[in-house]
Amino acid sequence: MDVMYFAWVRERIGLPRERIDTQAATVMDLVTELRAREERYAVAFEDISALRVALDQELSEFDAPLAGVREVAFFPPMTGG
Amino acid sequence: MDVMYFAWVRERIGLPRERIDTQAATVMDLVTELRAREERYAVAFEDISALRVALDQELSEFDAPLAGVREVAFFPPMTGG
Amino acid sequence: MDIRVQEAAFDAGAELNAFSTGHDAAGAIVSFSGIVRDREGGLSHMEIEHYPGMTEKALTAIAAEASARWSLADVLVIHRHGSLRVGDQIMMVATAARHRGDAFAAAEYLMDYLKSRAPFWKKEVTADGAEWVAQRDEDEAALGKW
Amino acid sequence: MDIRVQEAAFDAGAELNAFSTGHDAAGAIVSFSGIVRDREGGLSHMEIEHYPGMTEKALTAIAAEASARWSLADVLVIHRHGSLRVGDQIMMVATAARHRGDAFAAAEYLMDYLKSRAPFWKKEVTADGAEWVAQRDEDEAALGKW
Repeated sequence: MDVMYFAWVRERIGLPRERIDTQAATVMDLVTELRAREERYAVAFEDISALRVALDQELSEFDAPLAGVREVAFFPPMTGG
Repeated sequence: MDVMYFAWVRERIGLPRERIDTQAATVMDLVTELRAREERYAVAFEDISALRVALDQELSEFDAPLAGVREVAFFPPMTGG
Repeated sequence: MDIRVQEAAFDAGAELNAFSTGHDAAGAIVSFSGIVRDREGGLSHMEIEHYPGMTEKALTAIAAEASARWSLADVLVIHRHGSLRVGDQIMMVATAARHRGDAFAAAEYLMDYLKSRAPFWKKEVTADGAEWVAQRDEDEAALGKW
Repeated sequence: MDIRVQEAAFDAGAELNAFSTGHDAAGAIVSFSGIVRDREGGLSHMEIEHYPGMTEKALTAIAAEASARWSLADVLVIHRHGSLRVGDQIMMVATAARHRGDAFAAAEYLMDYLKSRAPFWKKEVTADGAEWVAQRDEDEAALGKW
């Protein structure tokens, strides 16, 4: 699946998107996998209450299932307008 | 005192302003005097719930005193904007 | 604060751009503009009468009250009188604030009070004759929320 | 409905004028525009990042919801991304309606949802470095009123 990062999540992880092969059942399972990868992921995902997640470009929740999802995006709360 | 009429009050009475010498104590007393003058005044002032009054260019009430007032204006509810 | 009562047409877009510049900390701008519409069909033109002297005072008082209630950097009110055609700009208000909530609330307050408390009267002229626009109950009721 | 996400600058006044024409019965137009301000002093520029694809979908969904909730003749949303300087227009929304209450409520709803639900992120760059703008608690809280 495609995993995308925006704003300071992108900066902490150091890349805007990557392709990840995962068996994670939920967003939270994916976060746990990512945290275990490297320090920069652990730092980016340290406090998920400061993060938002979108599944296939729709805002979602961290307990949402990933079955059938092609694109996951992590980012801080939006600050447009 | 100067008495002014706007919108359909002006049209019914047939003039925009006139000078009136009156001893009326309140706006309502003045209305009663005007109604007694001629049919066109009686028609214009028939239903004062459909009218508004300003004293010296400030919105006021029909029971307000006229002492010291130089300019009285009668008009329908405003419809600007 | 800029309050204008005028017969001449104005360019709402140009006014919005001019109003939007120069407020150092106020990044939120709300505008309302009112345009003559032919709601029922057959409108020839609209005539707007006002009460010179009182109009400016009433608008200034309404704008001052809005500035006292909300944190505003600036207020603009322009209202035309005289004869207007379909599509013409009747009036506009604009507010500048640091926070958008203040700009929105103040602009709506200005409109609610301008509508029912500033001495303007509209007359719609059609081929069938002329008719003074009646106040809508909801316009008077709108004041209750402030 | 006109939703635009673009890097290029736009002229809010010209957009307002274009938007204001051609809605037969909608005489009430409300606009909101957001402008880059140097609130604390020392702002060099602002960078706005967004999520291409999702941004347009989110804005379209918000505008569709506003159109479902209120009686609107038209909705305009323009939001820039990329590098912006002090005084630049960041974005604007505009609503056209027959009644001003609908135009005001829909414009404020659009802004509240756009602010917290459309994927834009602002970064302020000063001589001291760059900082991502944090969400204000009151922006999230603003959604509660709808």
